[in-house]
Amino acid sequence: MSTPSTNPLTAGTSRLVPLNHALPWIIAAVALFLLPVIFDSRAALTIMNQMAITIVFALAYNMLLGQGGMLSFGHAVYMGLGGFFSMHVLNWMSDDPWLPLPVLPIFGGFFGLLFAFLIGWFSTRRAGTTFAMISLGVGQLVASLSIIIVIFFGGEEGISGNRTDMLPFFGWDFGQQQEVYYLTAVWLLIAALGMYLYSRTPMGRLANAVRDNEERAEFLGYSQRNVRWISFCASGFFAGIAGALFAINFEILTEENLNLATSGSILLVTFLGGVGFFIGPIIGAIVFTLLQTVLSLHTEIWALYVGILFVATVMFFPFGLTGLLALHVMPWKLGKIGYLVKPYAKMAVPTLAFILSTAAVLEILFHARHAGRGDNEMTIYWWLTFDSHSPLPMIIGLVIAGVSAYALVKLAPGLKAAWDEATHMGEAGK
Amino acid sequence: MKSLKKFALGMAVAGLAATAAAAETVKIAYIDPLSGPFAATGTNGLHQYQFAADTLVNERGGVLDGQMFEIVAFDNKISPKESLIQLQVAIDQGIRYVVQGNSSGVANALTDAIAKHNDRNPDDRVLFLNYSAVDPALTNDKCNFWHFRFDAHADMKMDALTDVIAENEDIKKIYVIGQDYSFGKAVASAAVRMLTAKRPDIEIVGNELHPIGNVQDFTPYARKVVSSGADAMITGNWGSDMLGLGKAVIENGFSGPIYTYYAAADGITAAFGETGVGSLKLVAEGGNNPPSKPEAQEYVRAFKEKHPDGNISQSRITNVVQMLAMAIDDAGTATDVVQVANALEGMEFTDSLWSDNPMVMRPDDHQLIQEVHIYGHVPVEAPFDFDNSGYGLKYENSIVNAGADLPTTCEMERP
Amino acid sequence: MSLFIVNILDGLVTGLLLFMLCSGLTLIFSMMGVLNFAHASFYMLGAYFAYQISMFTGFWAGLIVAPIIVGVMGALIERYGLRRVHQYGHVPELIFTFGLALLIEEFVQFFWGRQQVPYNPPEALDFTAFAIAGNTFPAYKVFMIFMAIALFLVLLYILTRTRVGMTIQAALSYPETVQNLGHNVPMVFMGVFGVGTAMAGLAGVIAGPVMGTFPGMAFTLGAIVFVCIVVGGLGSLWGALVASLLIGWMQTFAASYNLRMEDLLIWLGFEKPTLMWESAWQDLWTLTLPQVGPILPYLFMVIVLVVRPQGLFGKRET
Amino acid sequence: MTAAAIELRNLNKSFGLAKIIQDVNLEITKGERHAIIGPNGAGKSTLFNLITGKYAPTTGQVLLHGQDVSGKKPFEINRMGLSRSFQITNIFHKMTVFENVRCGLLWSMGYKYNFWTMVNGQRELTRRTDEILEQINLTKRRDMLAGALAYAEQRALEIGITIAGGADIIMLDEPCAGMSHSETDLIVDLIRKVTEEKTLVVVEHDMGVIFDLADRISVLVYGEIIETDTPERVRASKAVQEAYLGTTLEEEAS
Repeated sequence: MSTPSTNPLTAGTSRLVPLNHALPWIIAAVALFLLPVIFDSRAALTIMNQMAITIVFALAYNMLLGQGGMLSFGHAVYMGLGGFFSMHVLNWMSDDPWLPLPVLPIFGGFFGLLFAFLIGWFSTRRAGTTFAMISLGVGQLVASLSIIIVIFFGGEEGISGNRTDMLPFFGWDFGQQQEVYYLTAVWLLIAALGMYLYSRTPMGRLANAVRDNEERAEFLGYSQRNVRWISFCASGFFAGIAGALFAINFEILTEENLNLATSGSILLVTFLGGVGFFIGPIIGAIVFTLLQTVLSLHTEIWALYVGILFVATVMFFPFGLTGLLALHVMPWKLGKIGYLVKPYAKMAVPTLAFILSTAAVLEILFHARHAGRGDNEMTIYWWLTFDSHSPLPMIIGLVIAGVSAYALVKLAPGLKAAWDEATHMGEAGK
Repeated sequence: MKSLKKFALGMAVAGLAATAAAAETVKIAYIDPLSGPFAATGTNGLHQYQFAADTLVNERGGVLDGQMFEIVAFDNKISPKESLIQLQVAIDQGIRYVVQGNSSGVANALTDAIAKHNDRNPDDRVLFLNYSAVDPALTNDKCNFWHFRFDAHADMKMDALTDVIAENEDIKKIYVIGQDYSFGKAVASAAVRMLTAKRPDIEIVGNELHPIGNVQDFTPYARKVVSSGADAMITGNWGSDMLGLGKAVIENGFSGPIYTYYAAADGITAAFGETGVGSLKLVAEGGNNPPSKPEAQEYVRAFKEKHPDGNISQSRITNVVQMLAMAIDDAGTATDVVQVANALEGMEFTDSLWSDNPMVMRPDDHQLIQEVHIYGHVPVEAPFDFDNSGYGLKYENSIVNAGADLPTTCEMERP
Repeated sequence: MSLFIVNILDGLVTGLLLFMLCSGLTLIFSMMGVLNFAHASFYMLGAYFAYQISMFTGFWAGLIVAPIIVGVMGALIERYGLRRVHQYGHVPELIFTFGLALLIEEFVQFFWGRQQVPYNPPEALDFTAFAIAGNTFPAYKVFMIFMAIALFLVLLYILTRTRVGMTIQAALSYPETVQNLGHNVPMVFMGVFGVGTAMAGLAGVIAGPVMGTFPGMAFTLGAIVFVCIVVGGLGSLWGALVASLLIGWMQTFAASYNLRMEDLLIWLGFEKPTLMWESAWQDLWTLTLPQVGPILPYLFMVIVLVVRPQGLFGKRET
Repeated sequence: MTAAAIELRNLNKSFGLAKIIQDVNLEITKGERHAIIGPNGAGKSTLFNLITGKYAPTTGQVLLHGQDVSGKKPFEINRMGLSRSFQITNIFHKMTVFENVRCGLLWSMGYKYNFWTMVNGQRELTRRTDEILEQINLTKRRDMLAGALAYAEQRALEIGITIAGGADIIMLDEPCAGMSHSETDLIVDLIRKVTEEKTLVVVEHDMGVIFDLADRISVLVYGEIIETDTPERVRASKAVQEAYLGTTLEEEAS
């Protein structure tokens, strides 16, 4: 059996790529290059780094869930182990470095791959629930072991290192956030391109085939188990790269990097973005990181909003946020996107009013229940200040929410009609 | 372009990364859990900081020429990763002082990151005022110039605790049990080491670790404690592990003293209620309940007036705030943290609220040396009780300058 | 020996409690093919509702009312949430229940805060039932055992003696026959989901005072419940019972006996390193059974799944 | 002489106590078009699944080109040159028609578990895929999702995937099930076209199709082959008529 250990950058690029395929990548590269010029604060850079790491991890996760149909509850293991090993490599080299920092993710990838190979040996024999439950069990085992095996994992304090200990890379020692950002961004591009190209190789296509119909694939000469195993290894490899990037950015690895909460949140990120699309996890990672780091600065109950958003996504847009965007491709192609502008504009105000007023009601309730006595005054949306214990703001909030919900229900048929109009023609017989 | 940049920045970090710190306030970043399972402790700590800053500094005219303290809260969700992100956000806002206390894991991550940051960015250095993370390593092997600890660390507390146990002739057998992680192990090894030295006749009938946060039913452990015939038990447990273990042990017939670090407040006092009376002991710094000084009583009343559900459970918070204010005044600057750190180093401080014994910030390792008490869980009148339960903590023993003779392995590197 | 008997009883309490959750989960899974990730969250809701009710009326009203509220909530969630997601397939269903678990935890924190709430056993049961060699056994735990057994008997009666029960039982063994239930399939689904969650709620009402009522209670138990039904075999009630008891005892005994790796290694002929804290194997040498107790079920599950993917008593694979 | 394409020796399969296949012996020579017929529940699909490796035989052997393959995995058997279709349409619903067929070609064209070449850039692969699409008349549907095809088209696609790998033994499980007469005619033509010079084993209910296609026919009743012969003789066989009319049903059932 062969394993994806070649540098993903060079995979298949020998062939000339048509411009329309390369264009999104060029745009992405330019955008990644320009972003720190606009967002130059340390916090913005850190958040963008965090986003990039989550993107790599989510893309790796989607190689399993979206492309291979394998639902894992323990994928943090491979990212975490990749990170832990990278950190040990970093510390091991710190006295006498002979490699520059930017090659560290290769080690992370290699160790992620190694563990995916070992664990995949028994976990990929079955798909479905059995796979999911083994991943849960292994995830829990590794997370618990990380507390017990102190000498390697450092207990709950984790292990840390200093990224500037490696050899300088063209004069950069990666002490500054901006330098780390460019390192992360380049690896993001490499990893994302690698995973994209991988999905277009025979193995990538077969992962889809096994996901859709494992029995059929068997009768075409392919062992479903091997296809899953190889996908699993590839996913472990890229997750390991994400782990090494984490090690470089945060210079610390802890049990948190291995536990079920991390595994669960990457599922959330990927599904939120949309598992059926290559860029789904990217959108999911961006949205989720912003929610986690920015929304939590403004409200204590941010996790409640994330929970509501997630459940609403599963219920109403099972193809994720990307799926929602993708719905508009057809009207766009038909040149009928204009049909939607008016109903959207009509819906915009009630939608906004509904979201803001519902959130306001929740905030008022929360403030009234949990804020200190005498601390009745609360401010929402930066300028609205009132007494959270008086019934009036609550009633106003509820009324606005009710009215806007009613308006939305009333406007819904109009939108539907516009949709039918906008998607009509072109899609014959469907 | 400039305005676009500002706008975009504002969008990205939504208004927080914006304008540099206004000159008239000294901002202090409070990086602790405000959501998730430990949010109760974090939120209560935040309230104590805000109240201390308002009452003890701002209402008295602030520091320097009237600069006010402002506590800026950052939710780290008790995750090291999130803490480091929030640290960057805080530094961007021009904040030069970071306080954190919940979880030694987070403290380790922060002290490491701050040391690296100060090394790499000499223009905007940061001080780390650790008010609660008690891993001894933080002021020993892992000490650095930027870190100051205001709580007695685990070994110092154990030193005080074993002093008291050594005097109790009734105790012949002791059971040591704790959570399976560095703090639990530190408590266990310190207990064994110090008991052997101080009372070689005491038999350690049990010394074990249980998985942290993962035990649903402590009954089997309680059975072992009871059947070992122990006269007393020592545990460093906190949170639901403390509650679960304590309740199970008492319910299954254990009647000896249970020496703890964290068996109070945040719902634990209320949940123990009457069951804990006579059994639960706790080692901590701070004041008696009710405090002896009228101004301290007034302070607690005023706090409870504002936060009826809160507790003054970490009285060291007032020390942090007051000592920082003193150090800034001494240094004559709030922006040059090296000078402020130099002023803090070796500072002698006499608390106006809880205690009359002066405390000193030991220069060798930046560890505050102070009086430590053994408290008992007893009925306490409102508002000096915890969790409004009618129960609280009262002095049983006091140890002046606890742990001052414990050596430190710290090799401080000064800038 | 007496401690052994006490441990058997303690393990029985844990095991039966697990079974109260597993039985509902197994019913739901067998009928609907949904692995309900939020099952333990309904357990938590049961405890919190009962706590809230007990503040007004005392413990006993909560025992009756709280499970009913939880069951109704479960049925409504099935009707307006799960049924909608059902059309997208099993993975979105699983993910939906996963999100639901997160949401319920946030919901509980929103209303009751993050601290443990003082939900206690009723006064009437606050005494020692009996003692074995100094080890007391609280009356409340006796009550827990009886409640769990009573629930099991009621369930057994419904499944084997009533019409709807037999239909359900048929569906347990032959999932495809669910289609033949007639026009009432949606009603049956809603009912089974409601009853299953009500049973979880009842378990929460009973366990809350002993295990503690706090927002993390669902998370710690939820994964173990999963382990039980997977080990027992998806869709097998007897398997769930056996696995629950096995895991209950496994956890109790692992916590009770301080077997040390050190002894095992010496017995195997290894030499104990003199300077333990410099040995690379220090963590292995100092390992004890209670330390690894909580992860034993997961290890057990992985081994069972690798050797026998359909579980101990399972007939079908999914 | 060369070994038979497929040879079954004393093949038995039981599920629990139920004996589904009993002592089946059969030889199918290279290039033969062989049909298996029998009443519902006779075990035709089970026999199919035994040959193709979905089930392992309880006792007995399956030989492919003289090599024992009993107990081998389906993918191993497929690699030895046997390909099958399914009674219930078994295609990759969420992939395009083109990709469906291409998946069938990958192994035989030596791509194996390749993850370093771009599959779209492989001219020979694309050419042969398009060739097969042309053969099964689905060129117009090339870029549609397979799940969106009409039923008859899905059946054609099923055959396309089956033959794509170039296997020399093709096994079709009720290729005409659920089709109208005109559709059936098209499919039969298609089958004849794509299985030229190959060994074909087909299970089918439609007798018209069978007698039209097959060189020899085996009649399977209650797990036993009661007759193997040319279409004309099978048609005339009394035993077969009895089996189909059910006169001896009671005896057989025991």
